[in-house]
Amino acid sequence: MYNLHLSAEQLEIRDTVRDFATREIKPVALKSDRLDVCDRRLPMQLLDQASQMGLRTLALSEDRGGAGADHLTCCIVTEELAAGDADIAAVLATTSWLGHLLIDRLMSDAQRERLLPKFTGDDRFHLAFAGHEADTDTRLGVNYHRPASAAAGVRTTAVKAGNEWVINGAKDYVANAPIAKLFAVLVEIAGQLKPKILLVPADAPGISVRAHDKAWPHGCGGDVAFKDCRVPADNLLGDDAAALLASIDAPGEGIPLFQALNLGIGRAAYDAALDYAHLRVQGGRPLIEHQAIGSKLAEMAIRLEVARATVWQAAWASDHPEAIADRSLPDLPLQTIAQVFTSEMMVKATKDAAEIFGAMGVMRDMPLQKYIHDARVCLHSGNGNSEAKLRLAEIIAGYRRPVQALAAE
Amino acid sequence: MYNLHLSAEQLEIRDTVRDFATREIKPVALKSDRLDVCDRRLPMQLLDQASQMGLRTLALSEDRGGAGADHLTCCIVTEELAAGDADIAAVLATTSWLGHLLIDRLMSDAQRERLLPKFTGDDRFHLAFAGHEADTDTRLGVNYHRPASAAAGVRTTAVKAGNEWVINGAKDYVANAPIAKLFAVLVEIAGQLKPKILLVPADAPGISVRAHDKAWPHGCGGDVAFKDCRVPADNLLGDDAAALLASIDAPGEGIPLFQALNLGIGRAAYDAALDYAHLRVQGGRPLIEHQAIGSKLAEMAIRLEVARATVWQAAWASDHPEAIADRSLPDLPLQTIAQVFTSEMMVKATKDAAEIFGAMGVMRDMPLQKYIHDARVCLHSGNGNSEAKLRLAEIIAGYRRPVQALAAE
Amino acid sequence: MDFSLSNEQRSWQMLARKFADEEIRPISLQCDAIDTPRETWTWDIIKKGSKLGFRTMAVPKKWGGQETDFVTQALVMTELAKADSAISKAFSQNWKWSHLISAACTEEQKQRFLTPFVADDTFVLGKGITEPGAGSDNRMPPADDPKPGLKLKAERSGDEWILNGEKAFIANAPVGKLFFIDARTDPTVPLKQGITMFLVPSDTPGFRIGKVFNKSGWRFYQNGEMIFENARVPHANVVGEVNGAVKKSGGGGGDTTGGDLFGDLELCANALGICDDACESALRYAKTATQGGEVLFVQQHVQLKINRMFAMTEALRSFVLRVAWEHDRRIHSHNAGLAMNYSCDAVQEVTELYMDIRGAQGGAMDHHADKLARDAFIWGHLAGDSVSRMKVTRRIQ
Amino acid sequence: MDFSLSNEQRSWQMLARKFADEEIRPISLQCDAIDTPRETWTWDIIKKGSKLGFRTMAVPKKWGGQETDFVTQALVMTELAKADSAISKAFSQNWKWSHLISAACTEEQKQRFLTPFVADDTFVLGKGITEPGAGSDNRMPPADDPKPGLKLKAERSGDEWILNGEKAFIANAPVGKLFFIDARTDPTVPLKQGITMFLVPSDTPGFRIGKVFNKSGWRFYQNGEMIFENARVPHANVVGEVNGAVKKSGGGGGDTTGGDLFGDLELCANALGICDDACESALRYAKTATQGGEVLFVQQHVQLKINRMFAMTEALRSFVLRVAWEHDRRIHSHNAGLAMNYSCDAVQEVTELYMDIRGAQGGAMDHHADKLARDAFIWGHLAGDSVSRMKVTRRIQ
Repeated sequence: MYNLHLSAEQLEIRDTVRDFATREIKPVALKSDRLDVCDRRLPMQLLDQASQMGLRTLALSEDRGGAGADHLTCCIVTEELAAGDADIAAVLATTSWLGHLLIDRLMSDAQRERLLPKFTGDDRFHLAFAGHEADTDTRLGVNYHRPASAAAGVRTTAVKAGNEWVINGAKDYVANAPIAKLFAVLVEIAGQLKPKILLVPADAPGISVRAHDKAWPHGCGGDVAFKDCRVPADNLLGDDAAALLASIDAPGEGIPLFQALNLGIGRAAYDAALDYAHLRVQGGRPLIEHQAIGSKLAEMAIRLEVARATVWQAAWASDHPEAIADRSLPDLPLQTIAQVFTSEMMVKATKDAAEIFGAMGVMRDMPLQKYIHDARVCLHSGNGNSEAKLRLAEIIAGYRRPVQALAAE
Repeated sequence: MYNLHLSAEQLEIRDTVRDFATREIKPVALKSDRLDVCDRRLPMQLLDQASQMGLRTLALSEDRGGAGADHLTCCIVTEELAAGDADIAAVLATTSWLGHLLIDRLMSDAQRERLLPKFTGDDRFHLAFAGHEADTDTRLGVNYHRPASAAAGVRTTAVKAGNEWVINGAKDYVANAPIAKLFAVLVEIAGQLKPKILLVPADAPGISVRAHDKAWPHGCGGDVAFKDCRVPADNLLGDDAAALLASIDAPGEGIPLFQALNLGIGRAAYDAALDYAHLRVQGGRPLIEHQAIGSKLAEMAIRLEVARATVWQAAWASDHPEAIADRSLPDLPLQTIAQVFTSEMMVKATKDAAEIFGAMGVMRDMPLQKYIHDARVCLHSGNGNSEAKLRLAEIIAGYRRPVQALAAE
Repeated sequence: MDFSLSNEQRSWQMLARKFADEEIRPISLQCDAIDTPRETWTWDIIKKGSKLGFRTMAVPKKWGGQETDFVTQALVMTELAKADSAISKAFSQNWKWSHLISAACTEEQKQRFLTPFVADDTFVLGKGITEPGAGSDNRMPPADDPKPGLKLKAERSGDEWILNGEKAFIANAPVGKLFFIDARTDPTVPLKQGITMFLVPSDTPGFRIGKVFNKSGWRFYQNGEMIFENARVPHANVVGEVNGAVKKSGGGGGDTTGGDLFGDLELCANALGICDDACESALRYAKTATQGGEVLFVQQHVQLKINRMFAMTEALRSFVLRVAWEHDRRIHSHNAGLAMNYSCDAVQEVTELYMDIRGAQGGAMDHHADKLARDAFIWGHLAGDSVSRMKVTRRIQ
Repeated sequence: MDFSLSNEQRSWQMLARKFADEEIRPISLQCDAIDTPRETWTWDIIKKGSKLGFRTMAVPKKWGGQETDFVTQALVMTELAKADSAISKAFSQNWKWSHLISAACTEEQKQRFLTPFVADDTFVLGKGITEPGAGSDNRMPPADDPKPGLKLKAERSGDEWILNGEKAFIANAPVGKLFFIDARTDPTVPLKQGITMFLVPSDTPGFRIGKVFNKSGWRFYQNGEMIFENARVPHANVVGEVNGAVKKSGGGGGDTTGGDLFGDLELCANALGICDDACESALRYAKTATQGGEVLFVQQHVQLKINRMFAMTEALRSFVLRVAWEHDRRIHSHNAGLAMNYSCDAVQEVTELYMDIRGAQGGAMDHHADKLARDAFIWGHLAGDSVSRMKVTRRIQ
């Protein structure tokens, strides 16, 4: 039955993380030197603290030492973290989600026995998925609604050499790359029909990571190159792994973790504007008592509440595919819907929030410009909303992309 | 626990009503002569059919002969009806909702015994709430965030004369007025602190109804005047009645019935555009295969899904105030949020749908112009969205309107 | 740089304003409220306007017209549209096709058609391109397929051409006396190379008008079906070259005739008139209607809406005047198309805001506000649809 | 109606375009990327531009300036802003206050200040109104309360005035040699009647510059705090009447000085330059970057975005030119304010669309696209905030 009550655990973890964001993250994240988007270093110490609170292993099952959080809970936590700092939220969302996928769902018992202690025992053990071939373009574009060219296959190869795999190739847009201790790498193995996933430790010989410009992606991202990179033979995951990881492409697709993050950015801006509107007096009255400002705040609140309803719906749906089967929810990519909607609304919300601050809203060492920047990152992440709409349009049209083309993407 | 599964009953009634709308309502509602917004007569026969299906008594409790539907179910049904015809949806939503409030929650046993058989036994027994004083302006406006003038009190009076009440005054914007057989009328009784509710049959002496121009409000509305109108003394409802009815002002506030109706209008336009985009060939390909059209349809789908999530959330919340108390949902007027958002999005959606039809989209005898008109009615109903945002802003600001002012509104 | 008007421009503008105030505005809402589409048109206003020159003002002086420049034409369209957009269009539609006659017809054809056109206050022109199965395909035919586009067939038979087929959504069809008709004369080649344009008088045997469309906006301005059943048109009525018409009417080469260029200007100048009407009406309403004992204008949200309305309108006016001037100078430019696209956004937003300021009064929307929004919606498929916007974008160098 | 430029206007435009292409654009992204706000300014570009007349072009010829008209000023601002909006503003800010000197100063004051201003390539002007606690209150003081508004105090002491207080967000503060300073000379009356304007040289004893603000956009263009601690200004430096300054600077009566009018034009002409840059850059990118083996331009959604960008930009250009012409004719009009408000919407939408077309490449946004959007955001509080829009709306008759 339809029910919007959060569980006691969800309410509790939301309070806990909100408190952490307010007391611990914000004082660091909103220090004026860190607000400079051109020079944002990852606050590793806060990430350690978050790990100790269990947020790095949030989605990992309880019997393996995690919190076993469902998708909705993960989204709630990500929003709260992002209201403190989007980078922290991004790193933790990626690791926590990959931790669940790799360890709970994809590793063999032997693999798990080998890697789980490392993962749970080290607060700085972050994970990354290297799926996207460097310099390939997977946009539908003019091929919208027509078979795509199969040019964009997996070009990173793995070759068996004795008891090892030898990997060659390059991946880009890899979230968490600069800090990950373990990579799940999508590779092509000659003679095998479908691509596979190899686990590659960050200290494997032949792997090199180039960190991206810090100003743009949330968290930390980079390119990863493999030159005769060697890993033990039993680092190969099972046949399902590539499909599961590749179909979600990057952590946060399918489940709207990055939309929850986006929401957190918008909420932080809204909260700041609301506080300021109470404090700042103009025309003899607090800003909030002016119709024009009150209306603007109301519009921001509407965008936030509507976006949250959309994100939560998508989060829950990604955990409950049976609700689509039983027609409680539409057979549409709800995460894509949440992505397009949330990213557009949060840019508006952060800009409106900044305008309430007047001249202070354009300063680089004040939080508002950071929020606008962070919201823009979400708006332009991945292939952007124009592409997302085309993917949605194909599904609406009932068009089924030929399997070959899908595999190639 | 958070759960978006609809119940088997909800899924079933949705199918039933959707089928009814497709097979019975649309062939009548979309006949070109009825599409003319200037001359829309209420299809009474379809209303009779709907009543026989139980939709007039949808919210009335089961043990009194209704379906005992909860708010979410009522919204689902209203959307489906409105996808067929907004007028039918509006009339039924008003009667069904008032039926529940008056009979289940406000009448004494004696009153219920007298009126319930009439209500359940007559397919054309519709209900109306006459709450708004004629020619009064209840907008906040410049009084936003300041105490409102108390000028706008209840001016319709009831005076006891022997075993009867004598009512004098005038109400406007009364939904269902031209067809209602029973009115709940907000009156002032001298010597009593708070206003009261009197039940007035449509055939009471001294009542007169002037129907509104049919083009604008959904369903049918009108003004109601009382000139020495006499009703039996025991037609007075209990002390709670005025507060309950007046605080919701008009049926559909608090619970987002009219937002669900609005959603149905948008969905009908979207469905029509999607069909047409498959059928119509241009540039050698169906319209839907053109990027520009596909993107437009995707945007419409996004607006619809997001709006529905918002409307359903508000519907469920209006049945579950405890979810606001336990902080699962924000302490904000979710129905107002749904109203502003849905009405803005549906105007966009219906206009985009019409544009996909090219020249056919501007024809008065085609459905698309009806959908745009119907969506505009929702956008400009009540006091409009600018006012709704101010009411929301006051709540965001934590401003509490003085009780005297509230009572006067 | 000089935005001032010449005396002649100013006097046309004043004449139009007076005619609009005294003759058009008083009948505008009445005509809009007529239910039967065939009855919305009234010859009386056309005759009155024609006598003042508003029907023939684009015809060269040597053929008896007033030969006004584009700036004047823009000013007049705006003034007339401020009182009623559809009636303004009913006049300017004649300028559109008299530009085409001037640009594309032979002296003999001009003699035969312009002379009676100028002489008869009820002589109205039209042009038939769109067909039930071919709208946007005529404007932007697919590069890789010759089949899409109009299908109306014309076959040579001695000194005549035999026309068979249908046109749809043709402006002035129910009231016009002479039409330009695009027909396929070679179905085997791509659209651009297989079309011929014919001059077809309304009394051509085998040619008749079908239904009159029941538009939601622009109700005065009629729009109908054309049916050709072995309609016989003399070869002397071929405009330009056989199989050469699309170029002349601007469909392919674009921007080579006044007629085509004028079409863009026409839509944005007319939209400006609606915007002016909406702005003035909104301001007047806001300064007279009251709320809580004060005029509506004191509301900040009303001020912000009025600001947006006037800003978009004055931007549009500046743009319209620039485009008209560029036309007078015969400057090759993408501005006319851009102004047309922009006018769609402006006129729709401005009329929606006007509606918003009025709000629903007494349970219904003000008829005038409702009419303006319905009229403005017409721009969606004429000036602001994606095909139109992409076509303009492709002209940008 | 004539949109053509005079030879003189055209040659200023060409000179500006050349300077923008050769000198400004090459340093634009570099200056933007400098982290320390105090170091973004470079005198080299100011000196070079000054030698070409771009610092002094609004000064009357009799005082040694070039006395260009408003149309020329608009053209030059646009050209410079197309290469870098902040550098354009760094030049035009001097025109703004040289207009004010011309309009409001005595001959003696002009002699004392315009002469050295014209002679020195590094002489830069500014004006201090805003204070930490008073921004919008200076622009739209509440009708019912004399207290809000600026607080900086000036008290007469013999032949001098003693100034105490702070200004914030003052453009050119860290680099200027001369400032107009609004101060309260009568704190007991409403703002409009209690303000006096002073000319304050940067070396005035007791006057110093505080922090330099770290703006997200317009990074070249510096903006700082001013601190007055018993700063002594001679009575001869009072501009206009004591307690009469607000009227002169346009805050109250509005539109009575060139300086105030120029401010509206300045913002919309500068915004136009950014829009031009964004449009050209987007089109170039769309026609060279590829996707799936074809140029990005074949994507319909890209064409639609480019259409919107150009349409808004050309509407804005038409509007800017009209406003400039109206200023040259000294026409009283609400258009300058409307154009300024409109330019905020246009420049923000156009730069966001440019960002959208670029997309995030290699995990990061193109620096140029990002810079334009940050620069455009400045308009939000200068040209498009609700106070500004309401103020303009109230001027509409």
